[in-house]
Amino acid sequence: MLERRSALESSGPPTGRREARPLVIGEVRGFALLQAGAFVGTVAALERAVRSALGVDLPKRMDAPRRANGVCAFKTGPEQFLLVGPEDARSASTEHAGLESSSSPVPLFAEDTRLCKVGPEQVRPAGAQGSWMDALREAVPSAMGSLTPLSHGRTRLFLEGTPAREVLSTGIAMDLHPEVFRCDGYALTGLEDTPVLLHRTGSQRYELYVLRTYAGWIWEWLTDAAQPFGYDVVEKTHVSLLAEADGRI
Amino acid sequence: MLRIHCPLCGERPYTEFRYGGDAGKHRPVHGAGGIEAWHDHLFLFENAKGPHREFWQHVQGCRQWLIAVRDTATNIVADVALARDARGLEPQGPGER
Amino acid sequence: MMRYSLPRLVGHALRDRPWPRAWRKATPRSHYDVVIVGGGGHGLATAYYLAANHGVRRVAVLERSYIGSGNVGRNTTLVRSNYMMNGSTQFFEFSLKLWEGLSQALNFNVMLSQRGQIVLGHSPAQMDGLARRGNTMLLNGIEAELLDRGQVQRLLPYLDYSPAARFPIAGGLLQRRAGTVRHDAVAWGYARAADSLGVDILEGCEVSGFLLDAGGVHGVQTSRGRILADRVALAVAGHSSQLAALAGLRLPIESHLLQAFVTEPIKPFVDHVISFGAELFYLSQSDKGGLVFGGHIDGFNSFTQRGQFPKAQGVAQCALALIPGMSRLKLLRHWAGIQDMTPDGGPFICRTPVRNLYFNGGWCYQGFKATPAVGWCLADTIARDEEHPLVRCYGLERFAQGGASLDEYGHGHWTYRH
Amino acid sequence: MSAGSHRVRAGGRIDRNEPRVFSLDGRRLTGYRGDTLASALLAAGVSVVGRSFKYHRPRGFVTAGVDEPNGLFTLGEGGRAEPNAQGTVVQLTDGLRAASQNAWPSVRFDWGAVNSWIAPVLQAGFYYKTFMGPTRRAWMFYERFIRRAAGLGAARHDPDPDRYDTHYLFTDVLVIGAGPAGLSAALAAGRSGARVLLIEQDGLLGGTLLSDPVTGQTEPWRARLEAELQSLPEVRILRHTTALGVYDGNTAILLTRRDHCAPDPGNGEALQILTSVRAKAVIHSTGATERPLVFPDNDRPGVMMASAVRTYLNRYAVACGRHAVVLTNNDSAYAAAFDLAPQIDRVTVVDVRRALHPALTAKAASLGVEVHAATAVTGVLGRTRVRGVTLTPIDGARSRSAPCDLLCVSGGWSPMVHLSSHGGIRPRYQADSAAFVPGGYAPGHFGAGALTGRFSLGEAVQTGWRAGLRAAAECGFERVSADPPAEPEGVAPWDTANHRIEPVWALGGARAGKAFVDFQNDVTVRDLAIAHQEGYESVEHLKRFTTLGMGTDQGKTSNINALAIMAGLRGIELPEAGTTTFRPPFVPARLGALAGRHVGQHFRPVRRSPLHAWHLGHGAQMIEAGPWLRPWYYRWAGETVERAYLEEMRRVREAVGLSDVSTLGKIDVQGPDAAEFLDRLYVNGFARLPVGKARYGVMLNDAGTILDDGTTTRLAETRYFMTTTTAGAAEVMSWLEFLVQTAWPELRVHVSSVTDEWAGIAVAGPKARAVLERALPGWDVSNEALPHMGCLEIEWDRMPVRLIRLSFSGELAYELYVPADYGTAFWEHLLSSGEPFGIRPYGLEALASLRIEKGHVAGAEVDPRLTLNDLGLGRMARPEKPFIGRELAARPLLDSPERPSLVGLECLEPGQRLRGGAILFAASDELKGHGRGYVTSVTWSPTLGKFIALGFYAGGLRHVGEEIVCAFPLYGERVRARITSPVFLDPKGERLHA
Repeated sequence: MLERRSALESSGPPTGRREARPLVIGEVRGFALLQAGAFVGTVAALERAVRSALGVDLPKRMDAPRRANGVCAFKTGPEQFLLVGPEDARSASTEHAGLESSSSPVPLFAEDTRLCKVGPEQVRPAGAQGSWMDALREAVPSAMGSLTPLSHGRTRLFLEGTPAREVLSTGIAMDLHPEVFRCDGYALTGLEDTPVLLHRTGSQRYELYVLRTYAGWIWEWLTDAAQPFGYDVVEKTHVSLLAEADGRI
Repeated sequence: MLRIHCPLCGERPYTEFRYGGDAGKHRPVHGAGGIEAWHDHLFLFENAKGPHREFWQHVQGCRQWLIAVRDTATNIVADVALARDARGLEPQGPGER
Repeated sequence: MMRYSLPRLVGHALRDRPWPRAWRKATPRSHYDVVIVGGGGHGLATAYYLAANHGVRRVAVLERSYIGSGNVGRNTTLVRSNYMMNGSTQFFEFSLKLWEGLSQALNFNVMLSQRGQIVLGHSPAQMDGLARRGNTMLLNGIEAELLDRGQVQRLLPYLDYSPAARFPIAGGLLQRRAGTVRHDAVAWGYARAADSLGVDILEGCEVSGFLLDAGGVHGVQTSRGRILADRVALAVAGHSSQLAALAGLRLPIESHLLQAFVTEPIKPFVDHVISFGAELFYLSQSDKGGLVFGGHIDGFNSFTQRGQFPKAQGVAQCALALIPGMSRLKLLRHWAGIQDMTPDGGPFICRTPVRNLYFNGGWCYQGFKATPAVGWCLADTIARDEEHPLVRCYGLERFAQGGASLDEYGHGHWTYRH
Repeated sequence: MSAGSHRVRAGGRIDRNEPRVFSLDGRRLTGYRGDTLASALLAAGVSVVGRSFKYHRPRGFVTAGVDEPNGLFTLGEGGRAEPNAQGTVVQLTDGLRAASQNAWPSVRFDWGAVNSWIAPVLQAGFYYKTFMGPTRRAWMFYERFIRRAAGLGAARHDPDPDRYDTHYLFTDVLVIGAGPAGLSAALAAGRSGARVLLIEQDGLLGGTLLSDPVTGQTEPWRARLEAELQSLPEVRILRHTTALGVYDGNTAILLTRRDHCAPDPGNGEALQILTSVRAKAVIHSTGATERPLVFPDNDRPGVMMASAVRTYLNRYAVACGRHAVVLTNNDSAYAAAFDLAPQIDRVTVVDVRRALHPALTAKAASLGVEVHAATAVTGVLGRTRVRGVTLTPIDGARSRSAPCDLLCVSGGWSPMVHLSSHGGIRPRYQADSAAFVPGGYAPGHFGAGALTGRFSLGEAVQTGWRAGLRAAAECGFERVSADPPAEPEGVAPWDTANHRIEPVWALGGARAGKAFVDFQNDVTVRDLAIAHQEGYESVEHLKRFTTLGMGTDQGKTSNINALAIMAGLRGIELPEAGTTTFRPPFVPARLGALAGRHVGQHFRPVRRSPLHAWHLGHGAQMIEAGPWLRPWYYRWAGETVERAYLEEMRRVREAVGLSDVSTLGKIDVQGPDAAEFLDRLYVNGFARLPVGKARYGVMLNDAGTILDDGTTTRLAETRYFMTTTTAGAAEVMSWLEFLVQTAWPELRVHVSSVTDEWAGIAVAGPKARAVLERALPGWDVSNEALPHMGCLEIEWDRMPVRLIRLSFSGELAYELYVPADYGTAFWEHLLSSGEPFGIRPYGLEALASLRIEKGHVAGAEVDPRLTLNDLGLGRMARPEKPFIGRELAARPLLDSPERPSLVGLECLEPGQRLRGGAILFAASDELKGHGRGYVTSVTWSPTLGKFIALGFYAGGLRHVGEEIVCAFPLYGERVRARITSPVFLDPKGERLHA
C-alpha cells in the first residue's frame, strides 16, 4: 500500500518553542470523511437510510453534531451533511503493509456499481470489506442523494490548551465565548479567507477541518499566532472519534 | 463591518460571503427570452437607494446563495433568506419588475 | 476675472488687499441654453468648455451641495493615459494633454505633477499584459517604458525585493507623463474660469424633476425653482441612477463605494505613482506629504459614503507588501466616495432616448483623470447634438449591440468586479 | 532653567523610585515611570518642542492628550523610527530616543523660520495663484521645494522589525472611555451580568479624575469602581486601547498599544493589536476636549490648555510655569488656577465674562488668586517662551501688559463626537454649553458623560449609570437592584453642567499678529477671512482651501473655533455653518497594525498541491499562479527557465514526462439531472456522452462570452467529474451553485468541489502508455481499452485511481487522479515505473509551451472579453440546445467576422523572436493605432525550430498563410511572422490517438 502523506509535510518547522507550553497543536490523522447530500424532498429518506446503515441520526440544525457507532454527523447545508468516521478498514489495515503489497486488482463485480465505476473492461470492487462508508453507499441510491468522499480533501487540526481560544480569535470572526460556542458546538466559518469547520471538542480543545491545499499555510499561520504563548506539536495523532467524544465532551 | 445573518449559520461578517449583485430581477427562463430580455436582466439596474434585494453566497460557511434585503443608504440588512426559499421576500409594489 | 500671478500675490500681500470671489454667488435665471446638473469636476469642466469652445455662455451648473463635493474631492488624484482598449487609449491621452495645459488655460494652479506611474507585474503572464498595454500606447503616440525587475529596483529601491515577498516583482510599465493633480483645485479652477465666461454656478440647488414633454426635456424642477433649458446634461456620478430615473431612464450603472486613504504628512518618501500588480492598489505622495492610496471598491452596492474596515485592512496589507517600511506610518483618514460602476468598466458620454437630455456617468475608477476630456467632449456633444468622435463608443446602447469592449482588465460583465 | 526644575516635590501618579532615562535630539534626560514624553520634557523645562508646518514658528505642548497639535516627535531609530508621534501620549520608557521635527538645524534655531518673513504671501491657498509659469512644467520645478518643505517628520524605508496582530472580540456591552461616566456605565452593565468590554486609551482608568489631585476627594471613588470592575468575571478591561472607529454592524475597531511592555517580536509578540469588536450595545463615554481661544500669538510656547496644565500638575507633578495667567470664558479653568495657586509663585485669572459665580471669586480670594473679569488677552509677549500677556478689558478700555511665563487657556469644551458620528449621524449644536453634541445615536448606542454636552462630574456618574443599565437591557440583562455608585465627595459648587460658558471665538484684532485657529497647519484668522472673501465659505471648502483640521490632530482643537469664526464672517448662526464630516480613524493608526500578521509570506493564503514538498525537494523552481505555488521548471533540466523548459519539452515529445495538475479545479457533479445540468451549462452537449468517456467543454457566462473551459468525464449515468482551469475554479464552483440553488432548483443535482480531494498527475509522451502498463500491472490501458478521451476508474493497490486519457500537450497522454494523501507516493511510483523510459517531471513553463505547440487555449486566451468564435470554437456550440449565454452571444457586433480571432503565428526572421503582448499589423499597414490583433502566448518550439505564438487577428483563419508584422515598439522591434493554424503540431492528432 502506498504511503499516505499529510498536507503538513511541506509546512515549515515549528518555531519559538519555550519552556512553558500551555498549548498543544497537532494534526488528527486516521479518519474518513464523507459528504452526503439529499435532494430537495429526499432528506427524510436520507435520514432513514443513514440511520439504518450507521445508526446515526442526522442533525437538524447546524450547531452540534450527532454521533453513534464511531460516526459523527455534521450538518453543513440545508440537505447536506459531513460524516466523519474511522478510516476505511481496508486502508487502515493495509497502511502498515508497505509498498510490496501492491498487486493486481481483484476482479469482483459489485452489487452497486454507481460509485465504483469502472473502465470498459473492469469493475472496482465495492463494499467488499463492509466499512461504514460502503454501508452508506449501499444504503443511499443515486436518486436519493449524493455521496462525495472528502477524506483527503480536508486536513484536521487541533489546538488544546488555555490559549487555544485566543489563538483562534486572531483569525476567526466568531464569538468563541464558552457560553456561546459551547462544548461540542461547531460552525462553518472562515479563517483568514479560507473556509473551515470549527468544532469545539473540549473545554479548551478545538478541531479545525481545513481545505487540504490551504492546510500548510493555515498551520504556519496558527503556529505563528501561537508563538507568544508557547506550544508543542503533536503529530499524526490517531484519535478515535468516539473515545474522544466520551472522554472529553 | 457589515454583518449578514445567514439563515443556517447565524450572523457573520460580510467577509465570509461573496456578493452576487442585484436579485430584484427575474432571470429569464433558460432557453427562452431573446437578446432584449437578457440584456435588460443583465445590464440594466434599478440601483435602488434604499431597500435592495441582492444575492450573497456564504462561501466560507454553508455555501448557500442567499437573498438579502439591505438598505443601500444605511447598510442595514432587513431580511435574509435562502435564495431558493426567498419567494416570501418578493418585492411588492413599485419595486416589482 | 482678476488674473492670478506671483506679482499680484505679492502686491495683495503687501497692501493687504482683498481678493475677489473665485466664482460669483449666482441667482438662477428663468431660462438657460444649457443646464448642467452636477457641480463636480465633470459638470464644471463641461460648462467651461461650452463657454470657451462653443460660445455657449447662457449655461447654469446646478449643484445640490457645494461644488466639488462629490468624487472630484474624494479621489486619489491620479492622472494617466496607459489604456489598452480601443476607445479608451486616445480619449485618456487627450485628457492628459488637456491636463498638461490646464493650469495655464484656467489661470489656476491645479498642480499637475507628472512624477511618473509604474504599474508592477508579478508574473510572466502579467508582464505580457503590460507589454501589450505599453505597445498599444506607443503605437498611439503615448510614451511608455517596459522595465525589468532590475530597472524597477533602481527606480524604486524601497519596494520588497526580498525572498519574503509573497508576490515577487517581475517588472513594470512606466508612463513618465502620468502623475497627480490637486483635486479640489480642478473644481475650483474650472468654476472660476467658467464663471468668468458668464456661467452661473448655482450651489445649494437640488434637482427634483425634469420638465418633459413629447419633444423631450425642456427644463428642470429644482429646490430653487423651475429652470427652463434648451438642453440638459447630467453629470452626477454616484447618483446617476436616481437622477436618470426622474427622466424615466434605467441605466447600466450600479453605485459602489470606493475608499481612499491618506497617511500623516511626512517628508518626501515616494516620488512616483506606484500600482501594485498582485491586487488593485495604487499609491502616491501628495505635495502636503501624506501618502495617498486606494484599492478596489468595497464590493457591494452602497450609498453610505463610509467604507468597510476590512477593506482598509486589505489595503494596508497591500501597502506593506509593496513597501514594508510603510508599516510604521500612520493612517490619518479614510473615506469613501460613491462610484458609478458599469458592466464593462467603461463610461457613458452620450445623448439619451430623451431628446435634449445628455448623459455623462459610469466612470468607475476613471472619472477624475478623465475630467478635462469629459468636459471637452460632453460640451461638444451638447453643442452639436452629436457624440464627439472620441466618445462614440461611450453610448448607453453598447451592451445591447455587443459593441466595443472597454473592459480594460477582462473582468467580465459584473459591475462590481471592475 | 535646569533639568527637572519644574517637577513638583510631591504628589502625582509618577513613581519617583523608577527613573526613566531618555533623550531628545541626543540630549540625555530623566523622567519617571508614569510620565509621558511630554510631562518629562516639561518637567525638564523644555519649552520649544517643534516647529510649525508652514511658518516654522517655535511651538510647545498645548495639551496633555490625543488632541495635541504641536508636540510631535520622531521616536526610535532605524527600522523602528516612527515619525509624528504625539509626545503627550507616548509612555516614557527607558532608552526612549526622541527627535524633534520640521526644523533645521534645530528647533531652537530653525532656518525655516524665514517663512515667517514672507508670511503674508504664504496666505491660504497662495499656491493656487502662482507657480504656473514660465513653462507648462514650471510646477514640477517649484513642487520639489514645496514637497521638501511640507511633511512633518521624516520616515524611513527600512522594514519594520516589530510585529502586529489582529483579534476578533465579541461582547454584550462595549464602553468606550473609562472616565467617570464610563466607569459608572461599565459598572451598571457589569453588575447586570452582561459581558462588558471597557476600553481606555490611557494606561490608567479614570479619565479626567486622573487630573484631580491624587490625594483629593475623587480618588477613593475612582479606585473603588476600578476594583469592583476588576472583580466582575464578565467585565474585561483593555487599557492603552483606543477606539479608531465605529463601523456598520455595531463593530468598533480598537487599537491596543503595548510599547510599554517591550514586546519581543522574535517570540511573536505584537507591539500593537488591532481588535475588531462586535458589540450588542455601545456606550460612548468619550468625554470632551478643551478648546483653545483665538488671539494674536496664541501659539507661543507656554500657552497651554488650562486642563492640560492641571493634568501636568496633579498627575505628573509638573508645574508648567511659575507665574500663570489663566484665560477663560467658563468656570472649568478655575480648577487649574486653584490647584496651581499653592504650588507656584503667582496665579492670575483673566475671565472674559462680566458676572462670575460668587463661590469662585471667594475661593480665588482665599487662595490669593487675582481675578480680572470682563477682560481678554489680546496679545502674547515672548517668542520662544511666553514672557507676558496683553490684557484688554472687554469694554474697550486701555490695554496693559502683565508678565507671566505660562498662559492657561480655556475656551470651553468640545465633546468628542467623532466616534458617534462615524455612522453618519451629524452632530447638533447645543447652545447652552456652546458645543456640538451627538445628533443622535444609532440603535443600541448610548451616550454618557461629557460627550452629551453636560460637563459636571455628577452628571457624568448619573448618565453613565443610566446608559449602562439601558445597554445591558438592550442585551437582555435586566436591571439589577444595587444602587448606583454614590457620587464622589466634595464636588465644587461651580462644577455645573455647562460650566456657565459664554462663547467667544476670537479675541483681539485680526491684524495684530497671527491668531492661530489650527496650530498644526498654521491656519490663522486671517486665512479664514481670505477664504471667506474668495467664496470658499462652505465648511468643506474652508477646510480644503485653508487645510484647516487636516493635520494629524484632525482638527480636534480647531474645528469649532473655525466654524464659529466663519459663521461670524458670513453673518449666519454657528449651527447653520454645519460641521465637517468626522472620518476614522479617531487617532492616526499604524498601517502595520491594520495589516496585522498579513505581511511577507502571510500576505495572502498560499495553496499547495499535495506534491508540493516533493517539488521543493527535487529542484523545482516554484512560481505563483493565483493563490497556488506551482513548479515553474526543474533544475534537472537546466539552471534557468530558458534552458530548462526546452529540455523538459524535449523529454515529453521524445519519451515521457509527468507534471502536477492538482491545481485544476475539480468538481463532482452528481444526481439524476446531472446530464441535463451540464447540457445547460456547457455550449456543447454532455447528456449523450457515454459513461467512461471524457469531453472538452466550454462554458459561457450570461453575457455570452467565455467563462471557463475544461474536461468533464462521465463516471456513471448520474455522475460526472468536471475539471476547470486553475484560475477559474472558485468562480466556476460558485456559479454552478448559483445555478443549482437559484436558477434551476428543480434539477436534482449536486455539485461539490473535490479540488482538494484529488491529486492530479499528467503523464505525457510517446512512452506514456508504457509507463502506465508498468505502473498499473494487470490493468488494460491499451488503445482499445482506453482510447483517447476514454476514462477508467480503477482501484489500484486498494486506492481508487481515475485514469483519463486526454492530452494538453498533443502527445499520447493521461491524467491520473488519486486521493491527495497518496499523491506523492503515487507520483514516486510513476517515476520509478517510468525510469526505464526516461521519465522526468516537467513544470508550468514546459506545460504552457507544449500546449502552444498544440494550439490549446489557456489563461491568456480564456478571456471574458472574447467569444466562442473568437477562440475558433464556434462549431462546438449546439445551437439547437439551449445553453447559458446563447442569447447574448448572438448580439450583432459580437458575431462580426472581422473580430480578432485565434490564429497561430510563426516567426519568419531567424535570430528574431516573437513576444507576448506584441501588436499585429498587416504587412502593408502603417504601424499605428490598435493594430489588427495581438499576441497572447509565445514559445520557442524545439519541435519546429522557431518561435511560434498564439494570438488574435482580425478575420482570423481567413488570413492563414499571410505574412504580417508583430510590432513591439517597447523594444523597438518589428518582426515578420506568418499566420498559421493555431495547431502547429500533429494537426491530425495522430500522436494523441497513438
